[in-house]
Amino acid sequence: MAKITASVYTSHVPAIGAALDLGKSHEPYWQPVFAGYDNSRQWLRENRPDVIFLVYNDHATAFSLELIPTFAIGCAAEFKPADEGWGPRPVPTVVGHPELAAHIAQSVIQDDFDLTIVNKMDVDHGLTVPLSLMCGALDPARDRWPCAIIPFAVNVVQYPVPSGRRCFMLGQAIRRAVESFDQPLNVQIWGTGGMSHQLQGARAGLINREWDNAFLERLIADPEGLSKMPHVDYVREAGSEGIELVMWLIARGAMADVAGGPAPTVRHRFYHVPASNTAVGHLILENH
Amino acid sequence: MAKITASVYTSHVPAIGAALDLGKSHEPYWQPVFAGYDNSRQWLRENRPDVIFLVYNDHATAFSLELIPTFAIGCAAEFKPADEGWGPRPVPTVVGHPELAAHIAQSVIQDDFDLTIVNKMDVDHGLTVPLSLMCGALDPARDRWPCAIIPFAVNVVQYPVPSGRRCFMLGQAIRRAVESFDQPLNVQIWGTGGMSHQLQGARAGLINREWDNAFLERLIADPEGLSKMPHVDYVREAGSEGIELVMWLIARGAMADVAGGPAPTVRHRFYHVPASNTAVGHLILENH
Amino acid sequence: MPLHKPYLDIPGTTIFDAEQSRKGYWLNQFCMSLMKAENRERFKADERAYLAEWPMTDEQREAVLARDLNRCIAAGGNIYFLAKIGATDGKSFQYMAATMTGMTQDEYAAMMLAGGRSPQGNRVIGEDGDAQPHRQGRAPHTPSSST
Amino acid sequence: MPLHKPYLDIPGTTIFDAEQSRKGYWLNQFCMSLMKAENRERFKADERAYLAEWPMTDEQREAVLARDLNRCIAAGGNIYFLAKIGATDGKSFQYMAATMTGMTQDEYAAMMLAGGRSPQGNRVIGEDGDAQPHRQGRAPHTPSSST
Ligand SMILES: [Fe+3]
Ligand SMILES: [Fe+3]
Repeated sequence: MAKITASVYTSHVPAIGAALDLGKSHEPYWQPVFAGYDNSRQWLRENRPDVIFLVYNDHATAFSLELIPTFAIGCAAEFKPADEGWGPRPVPTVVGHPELAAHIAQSVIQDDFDLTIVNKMDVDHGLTVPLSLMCGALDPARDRWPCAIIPFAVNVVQYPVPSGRRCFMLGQAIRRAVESFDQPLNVQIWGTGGMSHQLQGARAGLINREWDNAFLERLIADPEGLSKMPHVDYVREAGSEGIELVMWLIARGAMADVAGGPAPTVRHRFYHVPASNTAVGHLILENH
Repeated sequence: MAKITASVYTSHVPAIGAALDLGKSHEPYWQPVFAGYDNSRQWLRENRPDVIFLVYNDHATAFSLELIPTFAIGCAAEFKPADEGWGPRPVPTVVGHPELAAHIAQSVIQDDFDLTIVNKMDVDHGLTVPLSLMCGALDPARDRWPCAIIPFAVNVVQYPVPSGRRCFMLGQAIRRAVESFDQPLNVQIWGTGGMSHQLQGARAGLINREWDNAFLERLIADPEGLSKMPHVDYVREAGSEGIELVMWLIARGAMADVAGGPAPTVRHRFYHVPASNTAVGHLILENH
Repeated sequence: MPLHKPYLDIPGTTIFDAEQSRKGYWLNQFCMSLMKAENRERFKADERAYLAEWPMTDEQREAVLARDLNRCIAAGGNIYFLAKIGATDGKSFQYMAATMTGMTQDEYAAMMLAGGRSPQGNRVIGEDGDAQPHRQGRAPHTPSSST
Repeated sequence: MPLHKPYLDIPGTTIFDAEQSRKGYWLNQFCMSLMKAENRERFKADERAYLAEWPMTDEQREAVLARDLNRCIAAGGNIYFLAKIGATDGKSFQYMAATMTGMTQDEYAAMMLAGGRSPQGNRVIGEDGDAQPHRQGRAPHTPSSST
């Protein structure tokens, strides 16, 4: 039986990927960002899963306005890093887990989540930057990501995006799906995006350190309550792109305590401002 | 305020479209099929809506295995008849209603249905054959369909398809969405596909006249109970492609009686075997 | 995969579920490519060469070459995709359906005109309907010779 | 559209909802086309000619030519799509963000280093934060001259 052993939460700022790819991670501006993930890289080496179920959003890369899935699960054998306008990031190809992905798709659709199944998709910084933060710089040709990865893309670009509550319930359905898979896989679920940031208009550059830290607090201790927060609160308090944080609730909903198990252990917590236009938040929660 | 005034249910057998397009509708084989829609064409002329919300499934035409949305709503200004391998059907282009479609999308996503929004899509026989049956032969260049049409594509090709219950609940959400639109539009909702048929394997050609008629009966009088029927019953009793009938529950769920209003009037009912490999069923229900 | 598959006991029926879809991915995508006229031409000009361009299994390629739709389905094919092979061949859907049942097209068409195949005896494997596996080998109808 | 839009009272913020998306469809699809190198070249070679190929409004075309992202957003643009114009121009995202705020890139970067823009006074239209409409005309920072 497969099992979700831990969840990881992190921002996925594209500039972080660029800094790493251009060898700037030791510059004074970036050093504190990457330092916040030193323990996490060590932790991932020691707690290497078989599969990462990686929740992220596409940023007008794989999905244009021609077709916008609310939830899209990647069932392919591999996913190429996307060319977002400057050529693809120099990182390894993402190797999927078609069997577990198809199993989860089948299970959560039967649980009344109306997924879109995707068998061909390039993945943008939303997916690759969290991997880079947690794995460090890798050579696209020589190296590989440490395990298989199932991309799960959430629409947070065009409104209405799914509600926090919907995301939290989906996480619970994903946990049930994983636990009904009959291979003994160690699965992590990652929620990415956020924290507070606004990339548009006169309010661009908005950061809400207080709100972000309260969000981290509630995500740990009161995810059910947090899941009821309406979209407009995210936007008003954490900026128009702060809405990406609803994706963290998918990962949080998949943790054991939500289904009556023991509370997770907080293995790591980190917060930093700024990375380019964005507040960086990061959390690792372990199941027992 | 927009209002759903009626629902129409019909099979969408591709051979029916071919018969019409090749001028065979008066041949002895096809005459009884088209005769079953004579009253319906008259009814539609007398009850012309502003918009038809047309629930159908794509048959490996617009969606390959690269991407399979469970529910996809067409929000474009127009949709071209697809080339399904013999050239596009000679029928008028489908004119959409982007404003109402976007409104419905926004509303039902906020109601926890995880739609895929589609702004570019060709539509196959699943959508155009019901229109042809209800409108008769039209000239692709000179004529137009009688009103705007919002295509709503449901995955019934790759399992798991959405449950009958999910479809029935979605219909209810669509009704709420339509009724919150602030233009006085007359909207019909059509459910298409079925009835019993199996297109594959040693059991190809299966027809279950008794089951089909019981389905029509329950769709009229006990849709809530009918919506609880599991997939496997459709497949076992009505053939592997009989599963298309779950789409009828979306249209039925949008009728007034489901939300506590008066029972609909049965304006027309028709059943015929065979059209090519399929049992043809048809029903018109009117709200008051 | 421990997901419940209550449809496995239905005779002569393969449900195109996630597992079949993964198995048949390239077979079905090959079929999808036949929606384009230029691909149909290239396929017709040299079927083996065209099939070789797709990462299909040998079994899938052989099943396509033999136009054996039941084998194609067993190998992960879905009928809506496979129908595009028939369209390329200029065959009707009813012709294709007939080939899967061991009937000639005329026999199949006559069955449909007479009300279609009865579900009687064909609901569960082990009954004695005409679609049961044990009756496929010794069907009263001889298989169509035109493939 | 009577759907509740509780976000309309947030200053300096345009939510990309269904209505904006319909309005900005071709503007955003034009931006998407810049993901291909050959399209970027054609656009750079003759911006007006390239824009004329898209069924955009004149206002959308002018806003793109002026690189006025706030006008682009008002005309239905979404920042993730619009960012592809900046990428084509070889500009950083922080540069683009700055142009929408009436700050120079240096001023904007300094604000971010100092902890970012405060939500204080910027939550609801009518408060007195630096992102309020009534403070956009007379911002302490002069708008960047490089567009
Ligand atoms: Fe993001
Ligand atoms: Fe169909």
